[in-house]
Amino acid sequence: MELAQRIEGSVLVAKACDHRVDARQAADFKLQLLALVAADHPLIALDLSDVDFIDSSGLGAIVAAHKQLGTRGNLVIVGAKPAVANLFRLTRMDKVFRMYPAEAEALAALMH
Amino acid sequence: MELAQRIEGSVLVAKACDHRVDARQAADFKLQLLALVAADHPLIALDLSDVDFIDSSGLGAIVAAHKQLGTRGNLVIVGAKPAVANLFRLTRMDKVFRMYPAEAEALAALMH
Amino acid sequence: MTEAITLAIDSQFDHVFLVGLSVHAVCAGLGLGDEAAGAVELSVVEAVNNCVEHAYREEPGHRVEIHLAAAFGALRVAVRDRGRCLDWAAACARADAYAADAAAEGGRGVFIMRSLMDGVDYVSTDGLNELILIKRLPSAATEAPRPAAS
Amino acid sequence: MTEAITLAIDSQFDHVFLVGLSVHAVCAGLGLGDEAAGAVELSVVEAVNNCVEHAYREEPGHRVEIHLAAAFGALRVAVRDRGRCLDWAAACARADAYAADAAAEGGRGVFIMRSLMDGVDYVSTDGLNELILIKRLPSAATEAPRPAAS
Ligand SMILES: Nc1ncnc2c1ncn2[C@@H]1O[C@H](COP(=O)(O)OP(=O)(O)O)[C@@H](O)[C@H]1O
Ligand SMILES: Nc1ncnc2c1ncn2[C@@H]1O[C@H](COP(=O)(O)OP(=O)(O)O)[C@@H](O)[C@H]1O
Repeated sequence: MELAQRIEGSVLVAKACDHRVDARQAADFKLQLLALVAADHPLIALDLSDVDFIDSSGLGAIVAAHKQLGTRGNLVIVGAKPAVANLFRLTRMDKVFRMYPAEAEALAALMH
Repeated sequence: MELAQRIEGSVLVAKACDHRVDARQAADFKLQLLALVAADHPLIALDLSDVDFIDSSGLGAIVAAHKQLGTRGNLVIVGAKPAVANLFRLTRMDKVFRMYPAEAEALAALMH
Repeated sequence: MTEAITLAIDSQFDHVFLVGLSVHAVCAGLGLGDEAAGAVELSVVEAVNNCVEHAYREEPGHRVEIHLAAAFGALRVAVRDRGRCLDWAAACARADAYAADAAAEGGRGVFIMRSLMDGVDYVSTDGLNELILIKRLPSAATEAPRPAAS
Repeated sequence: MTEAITLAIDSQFDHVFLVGLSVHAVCAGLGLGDEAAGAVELSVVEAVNNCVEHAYREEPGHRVEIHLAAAFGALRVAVRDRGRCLDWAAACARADAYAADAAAEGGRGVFIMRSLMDGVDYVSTDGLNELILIKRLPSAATEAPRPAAS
Protein backbone atom coordinates (compact mmCIF):
# COMPACT_ATOMS: atom_id res chain seq x y z
CA MET A 1 0.00 0.00 0.00
CA GLU A 2 1.56 3.24 -1.13
CA LEU A 3 0.46 6.25 0.90
CA ALA A 4 1.69 9.47 -0.73
CA GLN A 5 2.18 12.22 1.85
CA ARG A 6 2.24 15.96 1.54
CA ILE A 7 1.97 18.86 4.01
CA GLU A 8 -0.54 21.63 3.29
CA GLY A 9 -0.31 24.30 6.00
CA SER A 10 -1.16 22.52 9.26
CA VAL A 11 -2.69 19.50 7.49
CA LEU A 12 -1.07 16.27 6.41
CA VAL A 13 -2.61 15.06 3.16
CA ALA A 14 -2.17 11.29 2.74
CA LYS A 15 -3.30 9.76 -0.54
CA ALA A 16 -3.95 6.03 -0.91
CA CYS A 17 -2.39 5.13 -4.26
CA ASP A 18 -3.93 1.66 -4.66
CA HIS A 19 -7.21 1.00 -6.44
CA ARG A 20 -8.25 -1.53 -3.81
CA VAL A 21 -7.95 -1.25 -0.02
CA ASP A 22 -8.72 -4.76 1.17
CA ALA A 23 -7.50 -7.43 3.57
CA ARG A 24 -4.34 -7.82 1.51
CA GLN A 25 -3.20 -4.32 2.43
CA ALA A 26 -5.19 -3.61 5.60
CA ALA A 27 -2.44 -4.46 8.11
CA ASP A 28 0.15 -2.36 6.28
CA PHE A 29 -2.34 0.44 5.66
CA LYS A 30 -3.17 0.55 9.37
CA LEU A 31 0.53 0.65 10.37
CA GLN A 32 1.17 3.53 8.01
CA LEU A 33 -1.83 5.48 9.28
CA LEU A 34 -0.83 4.86 12.90
CA ALA A 35 2.71 6.05 12.07
CA LEU A 36 1.28 9.34 10.81
CA VAL A 37 -0.66 9.79 14.04
CA ALA A 38 2.43 8.87 16.10
CA ALA A 39 4.52 11.38 14.11
CA ASP A 40 2.30 14.05 15.63
CA HIS A 41 0.14 14.98 12.70
CA PRO A 42 -3.14 15.87 14.41
CA LEU A 43 -4.87 17.04 11.22
CA ILE A 44 -5.04 14.38 8.52
CA ALA A 45 -6.88 14.49 5.19
CA LEU A 46 -7.02 10.95 3.83
CA ASP A 47 -7.46 11.11 0.06
CA LEU A 48 -9.29 8.03 -1.23
CA SER A 49 -9.99 9.40 -4.71
CA ASP A 50 -8.00 6.62 -6.43
CA VAL A 51 -9.75 3.86 -4.47
CA ASP A 52 -12.41 1.91 -6.36
CA PHE A 53 -13.01 -0.70 -3.68
CA ILE A 54 -12.69 -0.86 0.09
CA ASP A 55 -13.80 -3.64 2.42
CA SER A 56 -14.40 -3.76 6.16
CA SER A 57 -10.74 -4.51 6.89
CA GLY A 58 -9.64 -1.37 5.03
CA LEU A 59 -12.31 0.59 6.88
CA GLY A 60 -11.05 -0.93 10.15
CA ALA A 61 -7.56 0.46 9.50
CA ILE A 62 -9.01 3.98 9.19
CA VAL A 63 -11.09 3.49 12.34
CA ALA A 64 -7.93 2.39 14.19
CA ALA A 65 -6.08 5.58 13.21
CA HIS A 66 -9.07 7.67 14.21
CA LYS A 67 -9.20 5.99 17.64
CA GLN A 68 -5.46 6.51 18.15
CA LEU A 69 -5.88 10.18 17.28
CA GLY A 70 -8.67 10.50 19.84
CA THR A 71 -9.59 14.10 20.67
CA ARG A 72 -6.06 15.34 19.88
CA GLY A 73 -6.86 15.89 16.25
CA ASN A 74 -9.05 15.14 13.29
CA LEU A 75 -9.00 12.75 10.35
CA VAL A 76 -11.24 13.49 7.39
CA ILE A 77 -11.90 11.67 4.12
CA VAL A 78 -11.40 13.26 0.69
CA GLY A 79 -12.74 12.24 -2.71
CA ALA A 80 -14.51 9.00 -1.84
CA LYS A 81 -15.98 7.40 -4.97
CA PRO A 82 -19.55 6.02 -4.79
CA ALA A 83 -18.53 2.46 -3.78
CA VAL A 84 -16.33 3.83 -0.99
CA ALA A 85 -18.87 6.40 0.17
CA ASN A 86 -21.53 3.66 0.18
CA LEU A 87 -19.53 1.58 2.68
CA PHE A 88 -19.00 4.58 4.97
CA ARG A 89 -22.73 5.32 4.84
CA LEU A 90 -23.81 1.71 5.36
CA THR A 91 -21.60 1.32 8.44
CA ARG A 92 -22.54 4.84 9.64
CA MET A 93 -18.89 5.85 9.48
CA ASP A 94 -20.07 8.94 7.54
CA LYS A 95 -21.19 10.15 10.99
CA VAL A 96 -17.73 9.53 12.46
CA PHE A 97 -15.60 10.92 9.63
CA ARG A 98 -16.32 14.15 7.84
CA MET A 99 -16.24 13.47 4.11
CA TYR A 100 -15.33 16.03 1.43
CA PRO A 101 -15.55 15.72 -2.34
CA ALA A 102 -12.26 17.57 -2.88
CA GLU A 103 -9.08 18.42 -0.99
CA ALA A 104 -9.62 22.19 -0.97
CA GLU A 105 -12.85 21.81 1.00
CA ALA A 106 -11.20 19.43 3.47
CA LEU A 107 -8.27 21.81 4.03
CA ALA A 108 -10.59 24.79 4.50
CA ALA A 109 -12.64 22.90 7.08
CA LEU A 110 -9.63 21.47 8.97
CA MET A 111 -7.86 24.85 9.17
CA HIS A 112 -11.13 26.57 10.19
CA MET B 1 -30.08 -12.94 -30.33
CA GLU B 2 -32.34 -10.03 -31.15
CA LEU B 3 -31.74 -8.57 -34.61
CA ALA B 4 -33.70 -5.33 -35.03
CA GLN B 5 -34.58 -4.70 -38.67
CA ARG B 6 -35.43 -1.54 -40.52
CA ILE B 7 -35.60 -0.59 -44.23
CA GLU B 8 -33.76 2.53 -45.38
CA GLY B 9 -34.34 3.07 -49.09
CA SER B 10 -32.96 -0.01 -50.82
CA VAL B 11 -30.96 -1.11 -47.76
CA LEU B 12 -31.95 -3.40 -44.92
CA VAL B 13 -30.40 -2.21 -41.67
CA ALA B 14 -30.09 -5.06 -39.15
CA LYS B 15 -28.87 -4.20 -35.66
CA ALA B 16 -27.49 -6.83 -33.27
CA CYS B 17 -29.04 -5.97 -29.92
CA ASP B 18 -26.85 -8.19 -27.72
CA HIS B 19 -23.64 -7.04 -26.09
CA ARG B 20 -21.95 -10.34 -26.90
CA VAL B 21 -22.06 -12.34 -30.12
CA ASP B 22 -20.52 -15.64 -29.16
CA ALA B 23 -21.01 -19.39 -29.54
CA ARG B 24 -24.16 -19.17 -27.43
CA GLN B 25 -25.91 -17.12 -30.11
CA ALA B 26 -23.92 -17.95 -33.23
CA ALA B 27 -26.27 -20.62 -34.64
CA ASP B 28 -29.36 -18.43 -34.16
CA PHE B 29 -27.53 -15.33 -35.40
CA LYS B 30 -26.51 -17.20 -38.56
CA LEU B 31 -30.06 -18.43 -39.19
CA GLN B 32 -31.43 -14.92 -38.85
CA LEU B 33 -28.83 -13.47 -41.19
CA LEU B 34 -29.45 -16.24 -43.76
CA ALA B 35 -33.19 -15.53 -43.50
CA LEU B 36 -32.55 -11.89 -44.44
CA VAL B 37 -30.56 -12.98 -47.46
CA ALA B 38 -33.25 -15.52 -48.42
CA ALA B 39 -35.92 -12.80 -48.09
CA ASP B 40 -34.22 -11.10 -51.01
CA HIS B 41 -32.47 -8.25 -49.27
CA PRO B 42 -29.36 -7.85 -51.39
CA LEU B 43 -28.08 -4.76 -49.55
CA ILE B 44 -27.56 -5.31 -45.84
CA ALA B 45 -25.99 -2.96 -43.30
CA LEU B 46 -25.21 -4.98 -40.16
CA ASP B 47 -25.04 -2.62 -37.19
CA LEU B 48 -22.71 -3.98 -34.49
CA SER B 49 -22.51 -0.76 -32.47
CA ASP B 50 -24.00 -2.40 -29.36
CA VAL B 51 -21.62 -5.36 -29.51
CA ASP B 52 -18.74 -5.31 -27.02
CA PHE B 53 -17.45 -8.79 -27.77
CA ILE B 54 -17.49 -11.12 -30.74
CA ASP B 55 -15.70 -14.43 -31.15
CA SER B 56 -14.85 -16.53 -34.21
CA SER B 57 -18.23 -18.29 -34.13
CA GLY B 58 -20.05 -14.94 -34.33
CA LEU B 59 -17.74 -13.89 -37.13
CA GLY B 60 -18.45 -17.21 -38.87
CA ALA B 61 -22.18 -16.44 -38.90
CA ILE B 62 -21.51 -13.17 -40.73
CA VAL B 63 -19.19 -14.93 -43.19
CA ALA B 64 -21.93 -17.50 -43.86
CA ALA B 65 -24.44 -14.77 -44.76
CA HIS B 66 -21.90 -13.06 -46.96
CA LYS B 67 -21.20 -16.32 -48.81
CA GLN B 68 -24.93 -16.95 -49.30
CA LEU B 69 -25.32 -13.44 -50.67
CA GLY B 70 -22.50 -14.08 -53.16
CA THR B 71 -22.29 -11.50 -55.93
CA ARG B 72 -26.05 -10.79 -55.77
CA GLY B 73 -25.60 -8.12 -53.17
CA ASN B 74 -23.49 -6.59 -50.45
CA LEU B 75 -23.23 -6.85 -46.67
CA VAL B 76 -21.38 -4.12 -44.81
CA ILE B 77 -20.57 -3.58 -41.14
CA VAL B 78 -21.61 -0.47 -39.19
CA GLY B 79 -20.27 0.93 -35.92
CA ALA B 80 -17.85 -1.79 -34.89
CA LYS B 81 -16.28 -0.99 -31.50
CA PRO B 82 -12.51 -1.48 -31.09
CA ALA B 83 -12.71 -5.08 -29.83
CA VAL B 84 -14.97 -6.04 -32.75
CA ALA B 85 -12.92 -4.12 -35.33
CA ASN B 86 -9.78 -5.78 -33.97
CA LEU B 87 -11.15 -9.26 -34.71
CA PHE B 88 -12.14 -8.27 -38.25
CA ARG B 89 -8.65 -6.85 -38.81
CA LEU B 90 -6.83 -9.81 -37.24
CA THR B 91 -8.71 -12.31 -39.40
CA ARG B 92 -8.43 -10.00 -42.46
CA MET B 93 -12.22 -9.84 -42.67
CA ASP B 94 -11.83 -6.05 -42.91
CA LYS B 95 -10.75 -6.82 -46.50
CA VAL B 96 -13.91 -8.85 -47.13
CA PHE B 97 -16.45 -6.56 -45.46
CA ARG B 98 -16.54 -2.81 -45.88
CA MET B 99 -16.71 -1.26 -42.42
CA TYR B 100 -18.28 2.12 -41.64
CA PRO B 101 -18.24 4.05 -38.37
CA ALA B 102 -21.86 5.18 -38.76
CA GLU B 103 -25.03 4.14 -40.56
CA ALA B 104 -25.25 7.24 -42.76
CA GLU B 105 -21.91 6.47 -44.38
CA ALA B 106 -22.87 2.84 -44.96
CA LEU B 107 -26.19 3.85 -46.56
CA ALA B 108 -24.51 6.42 -48.78
CA ALA B 109 -21.96 3.86 -49.97
CA LEU B 110 -24.48 1.04 -50.53
CA MET B 111 -26.90 3.26 -52.50
CA HIS B 112 -24.00 4.74 -54.54
CA MET C 1 -32.26 -20.71 -17.96
CA THR C 2 -29.39 -21.17 -15.54
CA GLU C 3 -26.02 -19.52 -16.00
CA ALA C 4 -23.30 -20.63 -13.65
CA ILE C 5 -19.59 -20.32 -12.95
CA THR C 6 -17.38 -21.42 -10.10
CA LEU C 7 -14.35 -19.47 -8.87
CA ALA C 8 -11.70 -20.90 -6.57
CA ILE C 9 -8.64 -19.47 -4.81
CA ASP C 10 -6.12 -20.65 -2.29
CA SER C 11 -6.78 -19.43 1.26
CA GLN C 12 -4.68 -16.25 1.05
CA PHE C 13 -5.70 -12.60 1.19
CA ASP C 14 -3.44 -11.97 -1.83
CA HIS C 15 -5.87 -13.69 -4.15
CA VAL C 16 -9.18 -12.28 -2.89
CA PHE C 17 -9.16 -9.21 -5.17
CA LEU C 18 -9.30 -11.52 -8.19
CA VAL C 19 -12.55 -12.94 -6.82
CA GLY C 20 -13.91 -9.44 -6.26
CA LEU C 21 -13.10 -8.33 -9.80
CA SER C 22 -14.57 -11.49 -11.33
CA VAL C 23 -17.74 -11.31 -9.28
CA HIS C 24 -18.28 -7.66 -10.21
CA ALA C 25 -17.88 -8.46 -13.92
CA VAL C 26 -20.19 -11.49 -13.73
CA CYS C 27 -22.84 -9.41 -11.94
CA ALA C 28 -22.64 -6.69 -14.59
CA GLY C 29 -22.97 -9.35 -17.29
CA LEU C 30 -26.08 -10.70 -15.58
CA GLY C 31 -27.69 -7.26 -15.75
CA LEU C 32 -26.96 -5.78 -12.32
CA GLY C 33 -26.16 -2.08 -12.30
CA ASP C 34 -22.82 -0.82 -11.03
CA GLU C 35 -23.99 -0.15 -7.49
CA ALA C 36 -25.67 -3.54 -7.10
CA ALA C 37 -22.67 -5.31 -8.65
CA GLY C 38 -20.45 -3.46 -6.16
CA ALA C 39 -22.69 -4.59 -3.32
CA VAL C 40 -22.40 -8.24 -4.35
CA GLU C 41 -18.65 -7.83 -4.86
CA LEU C 42 -18.21 -6.41 -1.35
CA SER C 43 -20.41 -9.09 0.24
CA VAL C 44 -18.52 -11.90 -1.47
CA VAL C 45 -15.14 -10.37 -0.57
CA GLU C 46 -16.25 -10.15 3.09
CA ALA C 47 -17.35 -13.79 2.99
CA VAL C 48 -14.12 -14.97 1.37
CA ASN C 49 -12.02 -12.90 3.80
CA ASN C 50 -13.84 -14.66 6.64
CA CYS C 51 -13.00 -18.08 5.17
CA VAL C 52 -9.31 -17.12 4.99
CA GLU C 53 -9.20 -15.41 8.39
CA HIS C 54 -11.53 -17.51 10.51
CA ALA C 55 -12.25 -20.83 8.81
CA TYR C 56 -8.58 -21.38 7.87
CA ARG C 57 -6.90 -19.03 10.40
CA GLU C 58 -4.84 -17.45 7.61
CA GLU C 59 -3.19 -20.76 6.83
CA PRO C 60 -2.52 -21.02 3.08
CA GLY C 61 -2.97 -24.26 1.14
CA HIS C 62 -6.73 -24.58 1.57
CA ARG C 63 -9.37 -24.00 -1.05
CA VAL C 64 -12.13 -21.39 -1.00
CA GLU C 65 -14.78 -21.87 -3.67
CA ILE C 66 -17.31 -19.32 -4.89
CA HIS C 67 -20.24 -20.77 -6.84
CA LEU C 68 -22.31 -18.24 -8.77
CA ALA C 69 -25.57 -19.20 -10.44
CA ALA C 70 -28.34 -17.11 -11.94
CA ALA C 71 -31.77 -18.73 -12.02
CA PHE C 72 -35.38 -17.83 -11.29
CA GLY C 73 -34.59 -14.12 -11.39
CA ALA C 74 -31.92 -14.19 -8.70
CA LEU C 75 -28.18 -14.57 -8.36
CA ARG C 76 -27.14 -17.16 -5.79
CA VAL C 77 -23.57 -17.12 -4.54
CA ALA C 78 -22.32 -19.94 -2.33
CA VAL C 79 -18.95 -19.37 -0.63
CA ARG C 80 -17.56 -22.72 0.46
CA ASP C 81 -14.77 -23.79 2.79
CA ARG C 82 -13.83 -26.92 4.70
CA GLY C 83 -12.31 -25.17 7.71
CA ARG C 84 -13.67 -24.26 11.13
CA CYS C 85 -17.40 -23.72 11.04
CA LEU C 86 -19.36 -20.83 12.37
CA ASP C 87 -22.30 -20.43 14.77
CA TRP C 88 -24.37 -18.41 12.32
CA ALA C 89 -27.14 -17.41 14.73
CA ALA C 90 -24.56 -16.10 17.21
CA ALA C 91 -22.66 -14.29 14.45
CA CYS C 92 -25.86 -12.56 13.32
CA ALA C 93 -26.70 -11.54 16.86
CA ARG C 94 -23.19 -10.13 17.40
CA ALA C 95 -23.23 -8.42 14.00
CA ASP C 96 -25.78 -5.82 14.99
CA ALA C 97 -23.99 -5.03 18.25
CA TYR C 98 -20.65 -4.55 16.48
CA ALA C 99 -22.22 -2.44 13.75
CA ALA C 100 -23.55 -0.03 16.37
CA ASP C 101 -20.07 0.36 17.91
CA ALA C 102 -18.35 3.14 15.97
CA ALA C 103 -14.98 2.36 17.60
CA ALA C 104 -14.91 -1.33 16.61
CA GLU C 105 -12.07 -2.04 14.19
CA GLY C 106 -13.63 -5.28 12.95
CA GLY C 107 -16.78 -7.30 13.15
CA ARG C 108 -18.64 -5.55 10.32
CA GLY C 109 -18.50 -8.28 7.66
CA VAL C 110 -21.66 -10.17 8.54
CA PHE C 111 -23.57 -6.90 9.05
CA ILE C 112 -22.46 -5.69 5.60
CA MET C 113 -23.53 -8.89 3.82
CA ARG C 114 -26.89 -8.94 5.56
CA SER C 115 -27.49 -5.27 4.75
CA LEU C 116 -26.53 -5.43 1.08
CA MET C 117 -27.95 -8.77 -0.02
CA ASP C 118 -31.57 -9.87 -0.36
CA GLY C 119 -30.83 -13.02 1.62
CA VAL C 120 -27.93 -14.56 3.54
CA ASP C 121 -27.74 -18.02 5.04
CA TYR C 122 -25.09 -20.40 6.33
CA VAL C 123 -25.11 -24.17 6.35
CA SER C 124 -22.47 -26.63 7.48
CA THR C 125 -22.75 -30.29 6.48
CA ASP C 126 -20.11 -33.01 6.78
CA GLY C 127 -17.30 -30.50 7.16
CA LEU C 128 -18.41 -28.40 4.17
CA ASN C 129 -19.34 -24.88 5.22
CA GLU C 130 -21.42 -22.83 2.86
CA LEU C 131 -22.35 -19.18 3.17
CA ILE C 132 -25.17 -18.39 0.74
CA LEU C 133 -25.80 -14.91 -0.60
CA ILE C 134 -28.89 -14.10 -2.68
CA LYS C 135 -29.41 -11.01 -4.83
CA ARG C 136 -32.47 -10.43 -7.00
CA LEU C 137 -31.65 -9.72 -10.62
CA PRO C 138 -33.42 -6.93 -12.51
CA SER C 139 -36.34 -8.31 -14.51
CA ALA C 140 -35.93 -8.61 -18.28
CA ALA C 141 -37.67 -5.26 -18.77
CA THR C 142 -34.89 -3.44 -16.91
CA GLU C 143 -32.10 -5.87 -17.73
CA ALA C 144 -29.73 -3.29 -19.21
CA PRO C 145 -27.18 -2.07 -16.64
CA ARG C 146 -28.39 1.18 -15.18
CA PRO C 147 -26.20 3.96 -13.86
CA ALA C 148 -25.52 3.61 -10.13
CA ALA C 149 -28.14 5.46 -8.13
CA SER C 150 -25.76 6.60 -5.37
CA MET D 1 4.50 -12.81 -5.89
CA THR D 2 1.94 -15.10 -7.45
CA GLU D 3 -1.70 -14.20 -7.80
CA ALA D 4 -3.99 -16.96 -8.92
CA ILE D 5 -7.62 -17.87 -9.44
CA THR D 6 -9.40 -20.80 -11.01
CA LEU D 7 -12.66 -20.56 -12.94
CA ALA D 8 -14.82 -23.54 -13.85
CA ILE D 9 -17.97 -24.01 -15.89
CA ASP D 10 -20.05 -26.88 -17.15
CA SER D 11 -19.43 -27.79 -20.80
CA GLN D 12 -22.14 -25.57 -22.30
CA PHE D 13 -21.87 -22.53 -24.55
CA ASP D 14 -24.40 -20.77 -22.28
CA HIS D 15 -21.81 -20.34 -19.54
CA VAL D 16 -18.79 -19.25 -21.59
CA PHE D 17 -19.58 -15.53 -21.47
CA LEU D 18 -19.17 -15.61 -17.68
CA VAL D 19 -15.62 -16.87 -18.20
CA GLY D 20 -14.95 -14.12 -20.73
CA LEU D 21 -16.21 -11.39 -18.41
CA SER D 22 -14.22 -12.75 -15.45
CA VAL D 23 -11.02 -13.13 -17.45
CA HIS D 24 -11.31 -9.58 -18.78
CA ALA D 25 -11.76 -8.19 -15.26
CA VAL D 26 -8.89 -10.25 -13.84
CA CYS D 27 -6.60 -9.06 -16.66
CA ALA D 28 -7.52 -5.44 -16.01
CA GLY D 29 -6.83 -5.96 -12.30
CA LEU D 30 -3.40 -7.37 -13.14
CA GLY D 31 -2.53 -4.21 -15.06
CA LEU D 32 -3.33 -5.12 -18.66
CA GLY D 33 -4.86 -2.33 -20.72
CA ASP D 34 -8.30 -2.73 -22.26
CA GLU D 35 -7.06 -3.97 -25.64
CA ALA D 36 -4.71 -6.55 -24.14
CA ALA D 37 -7.38 -7.69 -21.68
CA GLY D 38 -9.77 -8.07 -24.63
CA ALA D 39 -7.17 -10.14 -26.47
CA VAL D 40 -6.80 -12.52 -23.53
CA GLU D 41 -10.58 -12.66 -23.11
CA LEU D 42 -11.07 -13.62 -26.77
CA SER D 43 -8.28 -16.21 -26.70
CA VAL D 44 -9.66 -17.86 -23.58
CA VAL D 45 -13.22 -17.84 -24.97
CA GLU D 46 -11.94 -19.51 -28.18
CA ALA D 47 -10.13 -22.13 -26.09
CA VAL D 48 -13.16 -22.82 -23.89
CA ASN D 49 -15.48 -22.96 -26.93
CA ASN D 50 -13.16 -25.61 -28.37
CA CYS D 51 -13.38 -27.68 -25.17
CA VAL D 52 -17.18 -27.56 -25.33
CA GLU D 53 -17.43 -28.14 -29.08
CA HIS D 54 -14.60 -30.55 -29.79
CA ALA D 55 -13.32 -32.09 -26.55
CA TYR D 56 -16.85 -32.73 -25.23
CA ARG D 57 -18.80 -32.62 -28.54
CA GLU D 58 -21.32 -30.22 -27.01
CA GLU D 59 -22.32 -32.75 -24.38
CA PRO D 60 -23.15 -30.97 -21.11
CA GLY D 61 -22.18 -32.36 -17.71
CA HIS D 62 -18.42 -32.10 -18.12
CA ARG D 63 -16.13 -29.61 -16.47
CA VAL D 64 -13.95 -27.01 -18.17
CA GLU D 65 -11.43 -25.34 -15.87
CA ILE D 66 -9.55 -22.11 -16.48
CA HIS D 67 -6.51 -21.56 -14.25
CA LEU D 68 -5.13 -18.02 -14.22
CA ALA D 69 -1.86 -17.18 -12.52
CA ALA D 70 0.33 -14.09 -12.64
CA ALA D 71 4.01 -14.66 -11.89
CA PHE D 72 7.40 -13.61 -13.24
CA GLY D 73 5.86 -10.77 -15.19
CA ALA D 74 3.45 -12.89 -17.19
CA LEU D 75 -0.10 -14.13 -17.02
CA ARG D 76 -0.43 -17.86 -17.60
CA VAL D 77 -3.87 -19.26 -18.42
CA ALA D 78 -4.37 -23.03 -18.56
CA VAL D 79 -7.66 -24.22 -20.05
CA ARG D 80 -8.28 -27.79 -18.96
CA ASP D 81 -10.64 -30.52 -20.09
CA ARG D 82 -10.81 -34.31 -19.83
CA GLY D 83 -12.46 -34.90 -23.20
CA ARG D 84 -11.10 -35.84 -26.59
CA CYS D 85 -7.58 -34.63 -27.08
CA LEU D 86 -6.16 -32.67 -29.94
CA ASP D 87 -3.21 -33.12 -32.31
CA TRP D 88 -1.76 -29.70 -31.59
CA ALA D 89 0.89 -29.71 -34.32
CA ALA D 90 -1.73 -30.59 -36.92
CA ALA D 91 -4.13 -27.96 -35.56
CA CYS D 92 -1.44 -25.28 -35.82
CA ALA D 93 -0.58 -26.31 -39.37
CA ARG D 94 -4.27 -26.20 -40.39
CA ALA D 95 -4.80 -22.89 -38.55
CA ASP D 96 -2.77 -20.87 -41.03
CA ALA D 97 -4.48 -22.46 -44.03
CA TYR D 98 -7.96 -21.75 -42.62
CA ALA D 99 -7.02 -18.20 -41.69
CA ALA D 100 -6.04 -17.49 -45.29
CA ASP D 101 -9.42 -18.76 -46.57
CA ALA D 102 -11.78 -15.79 -46.43
CA ALA D 103 -14.80 -18.03 -47.10
CA ALA D 104 -14.19 -20.42 -44.18
CA GLU D 105 -16.99 -20.19 -41.61
CA GLY D 106 -14.88 -21.75 -38.87
CA GLY D 107 -11.38 -22.85 -38.06
CA ARG D 108 -10.09 -19.48 -36.87
CA GLY D 109 -9.84 -20.17 -33.13
CA VAL D 110 -6.32 -21.52 -32.99
CA PHE D 111 -5.09 -18.82 -35.39
CA ILE D 112 -6.63 -16.12 -33.16
CA MET D 113 -5.04 -17.45 -29.96
CA ARG D 114 -1.64 -17.81 -31.58
CA SER D 115 -1.86 -14.29 -33.01
CA LEU D 116 -2.98 -12.53 -29.86
CA MET D 117 -0.99 -14.30 -27.14
CA ASP D 118 2.75 -14.24 -26.48
CA GLY D 119 2.79 -18.02 -26.27
CA VAL D 120 0.38 -20.92 -26.78
CA ASP D 121 1.00 -24.58 -26.05
CA TYR D 122 -1.02 -27.76 -25.58
CA VAL D 123 -0.24 -30.79 -23.46
CA SER D 124 -2.24 -33.91 -22.82
CA THR D 125 -1.31 -36.21 -19.94
CA ASP D 126 -3.31 -39.10 -18.48
CA GLY D 127 -6.53 -37.85 -20.04
CA LEU D 128 -6.07 -34.27 -18.84
CA ASN D 129 -5.80 -31.87 -21.77
CA GLU D 130 -4.33 -28.47 -21.11
CA LEU D 131 -4.15 -25.55 -23.51
CA ILE D 132 -1.70 -22.97 -22.14
CA LEU D 133 -1.88 -19.29 -23.06
CA ILE D 134 0.85 -16.84 -22.01
CA LYS D 135 0.59 -13.04 -22.02
CA ARG D 136 3.33 -10.74 -20.76
CA LEU D 137 2.16 -8.28 -18.13
CA PRO D 138 3.22 -4.63 -18.27
CA SER D 139 6.24 -4.03 -16.05
CA ALA D 140 5.70 -2.24 -12.73
CA ALA D 141 6.72 1.07 -14.32
CA THR D 142 3.76 0.94 -16.69
CA GLU D 143 1.47 -1.10 -14.48
CA ALA D 144 -1.46 1.31 -14.57
CA PRO D 145 -4.02 0.31 -17.23
CA ARG D 146 -3.34 2.35 -20.35
CA PRO D 147 -5.92 3.38 -22.89
CA ALA D 148 -6.28 0.83 -25.67
CA ALA D 149 -4.01 1.71 -28.58
CA SER D 150 -6.44 0.61 -31.26
N1 LIG E 1 -16.23 -18.35 7.71
C1 LIG E 1 -16.14 -18.27 9.06
N2 LIG E 1 -15.68 -19.32 9.75
C2 LIG E 1 -15.58 -19.24 11.09
N3 LIG E 1 -15.92 -18.15 11.80
C3 LIG E 1 -16.35 -17.09 11.17
C4 LIG E 1 -16.50 -17.09 9.77
N4 LIG E 1 -17.00 -15.90 9.40
C5 LIG E 1 -17.16 -15.18 10.51
N5 LIG E 1 -16.78 -15.88 11.59
C6 LIG E 1 -16.90 -15.40 13.01
O1 LIG E 1 -17.89 -14.37 13.04
C7 LIG E 1 -17.33 -13.13 13.50
C8 LIG E 1 -17.93 -11.95 12.76
O2 LIG E 1 -17.49 -11.93 11.42
P1 LIG E 1 -17.46 -10.55 10.63
O3 LIG E 1 -18.74 -9.85 10.89
O4 LIG E 1 -17.12 -10.83 9.23
O5 LIG E 1 -16.32 -9.69 11.30
P2 LIG E 1 -14.73 -9.89 11.39
O6 LIG E 1 -14.36 -10.96 10.43
O7 LIG E 1 -14.21 -8.56 11.02
O8 LIG E 1 -14.45 -10.26 12.81
C9 LIG E 1 -15.84 -13.30 13.29
O9 LIG E 1 -15.08 -12.51 14.18
C10 LIG E 1 -15.64 -14.78 13.52
O10 LIG E 1 -15.54 -15.08 14.88
N1 LIG F 1 -10.00 -28.68 -27.29
C1 LIG F 1 -10.03 -29.41 -28.43
N2 LIG F 1 -10.21 -30.74 -28.39
C2 LIG F 1 -10.25 -31.44 -29.53
N3 LIG F 1 -10.10 -30.91 -30.75
C3 LIG F 1 -9.91 -29.61 -30.87
C4 LIG F 1 -9.87 -28.78 -29.71
N4 LIG F 1 -9.64 -27.53 -30.12
C5 LIG F 1 -9.56 -27.55 -31.46
N5 LIG F 1 -9.71 -28.80 -31.93
C6 LIG F 1 -9.63 -29.18 -33.36
O1 LIG F 1 -8.86 -28.18 -34.03
C7 LIG F 1 -9.65 -27.59 -35.08
C8 LIG F 1 -9.33 -26.10 -35.19
O2 LIG F 1 -9.86 -25.40 -34.07
P1 LIG F 1 -10.22 -23.87 -34.20
O3 LIG F 1 -9.08 -23.18 -34.89
O4 LIG F 1 -10.56 -23.36 -32.87
O5 LIG F 1 -11.45 -23.79 -35.18
P2 LIG F 1 -12.97 -24.32 -35.02
O6 LIG F 1 -13.18 -24.71 -33.61
O7 LIG F 1 -13.78 -23.16 -35.46
O8 LIG F 1 -13.06 -25.48 -35.97
C9 LIG F 1 -11.09 -27.90 -34.73
O9 LIG F 1 -11.92 -27.93 -35.85
C10 LIG F 1 -10.96 -29.26 -34.05
O10 LIG F 1 -10.89 -30.28 -35.01
